[in-house]
Amino acid sequence: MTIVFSLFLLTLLVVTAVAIVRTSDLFAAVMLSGIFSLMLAATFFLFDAPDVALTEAAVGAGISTVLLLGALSLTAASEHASSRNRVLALFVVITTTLTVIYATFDKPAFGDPAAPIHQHVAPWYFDTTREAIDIPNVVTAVLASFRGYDTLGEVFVVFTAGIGVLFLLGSPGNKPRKSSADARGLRHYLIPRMVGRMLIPFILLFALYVQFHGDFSPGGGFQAGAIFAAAMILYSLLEGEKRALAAVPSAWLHAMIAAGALIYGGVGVVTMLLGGNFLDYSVLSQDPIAGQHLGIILIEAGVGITVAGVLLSVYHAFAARDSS
Amino acid sequence: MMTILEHYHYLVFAVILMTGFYAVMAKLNLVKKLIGLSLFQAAVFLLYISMGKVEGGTAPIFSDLIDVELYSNPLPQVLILTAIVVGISTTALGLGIIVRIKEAYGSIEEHEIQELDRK
Amino acid sequence: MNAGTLLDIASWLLMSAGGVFILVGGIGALRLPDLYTRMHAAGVTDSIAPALILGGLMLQSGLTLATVKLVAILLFLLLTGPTASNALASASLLAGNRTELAKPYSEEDDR
Amino acid sequence: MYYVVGFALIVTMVLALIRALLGPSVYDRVLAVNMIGTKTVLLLSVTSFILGRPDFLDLALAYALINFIGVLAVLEFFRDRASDRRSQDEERS
Amino acid sequence: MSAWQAHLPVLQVIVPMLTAPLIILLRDRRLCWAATTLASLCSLAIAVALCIEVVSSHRVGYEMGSWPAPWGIELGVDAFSALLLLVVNGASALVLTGAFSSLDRDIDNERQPLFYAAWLLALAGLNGILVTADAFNIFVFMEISALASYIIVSAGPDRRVLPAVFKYLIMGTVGATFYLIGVGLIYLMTGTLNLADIELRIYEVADQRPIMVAAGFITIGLALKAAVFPLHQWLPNAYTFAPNAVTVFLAACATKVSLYILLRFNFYVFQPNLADHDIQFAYFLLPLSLLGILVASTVAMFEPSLKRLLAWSSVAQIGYITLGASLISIAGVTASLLHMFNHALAKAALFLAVACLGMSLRRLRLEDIGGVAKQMPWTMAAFVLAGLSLIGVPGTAGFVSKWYLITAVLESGAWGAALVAVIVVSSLMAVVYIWRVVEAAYFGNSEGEAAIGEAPLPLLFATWVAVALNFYFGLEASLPTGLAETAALILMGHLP
Repeated sequence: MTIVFSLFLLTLLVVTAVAIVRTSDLFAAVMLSGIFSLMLAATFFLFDAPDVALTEAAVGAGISTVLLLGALSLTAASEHASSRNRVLALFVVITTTLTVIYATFDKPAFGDPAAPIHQHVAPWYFDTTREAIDIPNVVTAVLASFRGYDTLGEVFVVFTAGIGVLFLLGSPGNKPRKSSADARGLRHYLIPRMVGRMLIPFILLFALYVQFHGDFSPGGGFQAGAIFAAAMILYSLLEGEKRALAAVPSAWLHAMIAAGALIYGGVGVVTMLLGGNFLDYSVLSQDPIAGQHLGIILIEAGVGITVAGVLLSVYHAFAARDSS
Repeated sequence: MMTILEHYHYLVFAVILMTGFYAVMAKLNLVKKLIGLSLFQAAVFLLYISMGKVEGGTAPIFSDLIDVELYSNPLPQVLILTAIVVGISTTALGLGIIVRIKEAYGSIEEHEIQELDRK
Repeated sequence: MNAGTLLDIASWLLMSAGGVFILVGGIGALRLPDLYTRMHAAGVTDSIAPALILGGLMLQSGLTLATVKLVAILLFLLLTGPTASNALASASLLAGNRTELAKPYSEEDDR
Repeated sequence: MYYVVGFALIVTMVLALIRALLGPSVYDRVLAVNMIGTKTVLLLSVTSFILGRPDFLDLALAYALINFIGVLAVLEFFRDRASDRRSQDEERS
Repeated sequence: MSAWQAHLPVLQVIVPMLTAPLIILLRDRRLCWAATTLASLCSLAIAVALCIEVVSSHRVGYEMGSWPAPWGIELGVDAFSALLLLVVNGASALVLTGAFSSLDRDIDNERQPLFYAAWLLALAGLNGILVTADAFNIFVFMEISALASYIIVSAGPDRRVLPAVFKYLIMGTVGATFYLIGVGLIYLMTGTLNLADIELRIYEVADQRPIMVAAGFITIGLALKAAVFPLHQWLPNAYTFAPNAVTVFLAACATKVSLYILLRFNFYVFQPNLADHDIQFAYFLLPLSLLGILVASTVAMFEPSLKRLLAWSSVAQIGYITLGASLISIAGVTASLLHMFNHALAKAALFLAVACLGMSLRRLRLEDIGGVAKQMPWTMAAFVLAGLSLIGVPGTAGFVSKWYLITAVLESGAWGAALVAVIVVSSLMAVVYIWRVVEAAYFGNSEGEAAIGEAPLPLLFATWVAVALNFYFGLEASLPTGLAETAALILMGHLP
């Protein structure tokens, strides 16, 4: 029955996507893409992917919207000309789509348990997670242990993006924000400020819960890092850039970015020194299962620290720039 | 009819992919291109996640509260977690470049930038 | 008629009432003439409707961890919904938008 | 019963989406986004009961807080724009 | 030592990768450069060690986290990866050794730690692609190297670098996403991500539409990233406006690694299993290669900017590489792989010479370098010798691969003579565009800027090392040819 919900949501997704491309108001496009992400996340939830849904909501609807708005406030609010090369683009796009649709009809039907994808590799993950890792969240097990090397790569993708934005926007020759009056945040909105202040500790607590409960329920380092960053962004919105940077100075953020990546890589190096293969957490402790638990907790912490550091640095890099 | 319903999510994937790709190719505004690019990537997320779903299954997290023994496939979810992170990283970097372009050229429209370069 | 059925009926009543409020609010947000009246309608879906629906769910789940989470969600929504509405309304007012229903009045009235 | 509520939520999401598409003012769009956010939170709560996994309610909580932060970020954006415009006006006058 | 030997494939990636976070904690720019160079040299040493192992045992495997493939991620280094590991790490180490002064001039002091970190990440990403045997893992490292490349390109001093890098970002991401779609479809039909396992299992579903479409998506996506004509639009400007040292690094290896994945998928995964895949692949690639060679060489002949001239020449040279591959014969693939190696040598030397010129001249158009050979004799001599290698004069590395290519083309049958004609014509075109530079530098009029001196010694040294390698591998080509031949046998399915 939930399939019917998903059909509706998918249709709404298409409508939203077309609207995003058609509107020439960039702000509306950003708002709509926030909506798009929320609905996409709800669809993921219906497709049994709560971890992905949480990430998509935190990243797509939260962080991405904030970053796009930050960039828009530095650039422009609307498009000038609509488009060019329309015929070529339409031709390429329609060809691509027809190819994709052409491929569709030999695909296994939606949700068919006999499809090869569910038969070949997947069952092993469930069995081995029960035997060798012993945590309930199989997604976390695959993410952190079976395919931990991918996740290491993922952390370094975030790391790269972080140093990239710092490299592009953190340079000298860019003027710091002009007046303190401008960087004051939403101070004159009394009610949001009071409510926000009250909520921030709970959001941080929730981030910690998502971080450390990720073995048992949807969540983990990436989601927790994004939520932590969101809480600090909220603080910065309410109290202004200056106070936020006083609470978490940018030097700390740099250190966080490097430290998280080093924790993750360091765990791998330690496992090598202890005689295992890279990222083989079993050697971290006498008991292989305890070793796996320890390794997963450590690397998830590394992921969380780097992600929170990068997202916050990127936010500050945009927010600290003068728009004129 | 049944095939269409069974493959509905693939069709949605194709259409969203097309919409995003069109924005990337035809739009001149750089922010719009980037939004189109993230739509393009979002479509791929949808492709992966929908192929991991098992009818009648539940999320791949063991729990005492449930009695089904049929779980959806965790692997596509892991891959997409990574891909989402890659997506936001690309968006962040792209936005950084756009801000610098705006500062250097005073415009974020591709044709205007090309005009300025030609001078 | 035992306690379980009673609870079920109560929760169903709550949830259907919530559903009705949601729909009413949605229609209002679409049909009403200007921002402030629409906000008024949307407020229904942000306050009473979640209370009813989540209340109904709480009755279903009984005294479990799920109920605690539901209470947390409800509290959060009840706190943030009106706050967001307030911020939105004041932002719109500051930007100079006036409701079409109120009598026309000039800037001097504020000072 | 859950389904009825779910459909009511989806219908309202459609209505709010139409509002977001129509606009006309940016504040209407923000309002619509906020509405869709709340509806998603409720939809998630309801579906986690339908799916029999009430342990996933954490997600709904996360959505609620992200939605809140999103709305505040948008308002900050407008304050920025408004103050920019005001300072430009002042410079001009 | 022997304990570490087993870890070589993973060390190849993590040595540069884990140095990057340490670099951004350093403040002093010289220290950053020294640490980066050291990491890159270590990485080169590991690549050499891997090469030695590969020569003796064909394939070095590594199970990440001790989880067996196909469930865990497997690394695997064979002759093909080893050849490119040498190219990538050699180019990075060589450039870094010489380029401190050049980079120091182009980039503000405060931003240098971030720049060097990005450089190492680009290197780690390229290495990661080369050593892994997992289709999705390739995507992850492709993105690391791509994002890091955007950063190091964006360090260019001209503002025109920004639109160029944005275009690079858009096209690179589209290419990577196409690849991801293709991998998704393959995964959907086979249920696995390990390349060897895909190869085994794809046979059963090879006639189904998603697989064919996946082959198309992967090929086009990677062709986009590899700048195969006509998908090369991002390349000339990105190379032209990047800092000179970055251009050397990217021109030597970035597109070649994309070609590596392209060839690996098409030969190793698809070709043995998909009916007619070889013919379709050849029909797709052969005309594009020929067009690319001719069009790009023609553009290079009329291009006024020195760096863009060489960038267009790169597009043409990519055409040679794909031409060899599209012959679908062992000789053709050998020529193609050998040309990857030799072209990297020639282009690295040429761009290093350009970097030397860039130390003394502010603008690098042909009219600006008039008469510069008098002030910078060593630099221009290096440029001329490297140019000879690019043209393919006997005794240079460029000659070896062109010889292999012509032999392979002649073997390919009826069209052979026509293809040879194209190669000869385009070599003549290369003579023309290299000559234009030489003519300007030796016989042009020097305007103003009288008192310019020779480039700094380290940079000149690196340039001459690159030139010397061009001649060494032109006379003693057994190492690259040996690796390329083994790799071709692997790709054509004659070796496990």
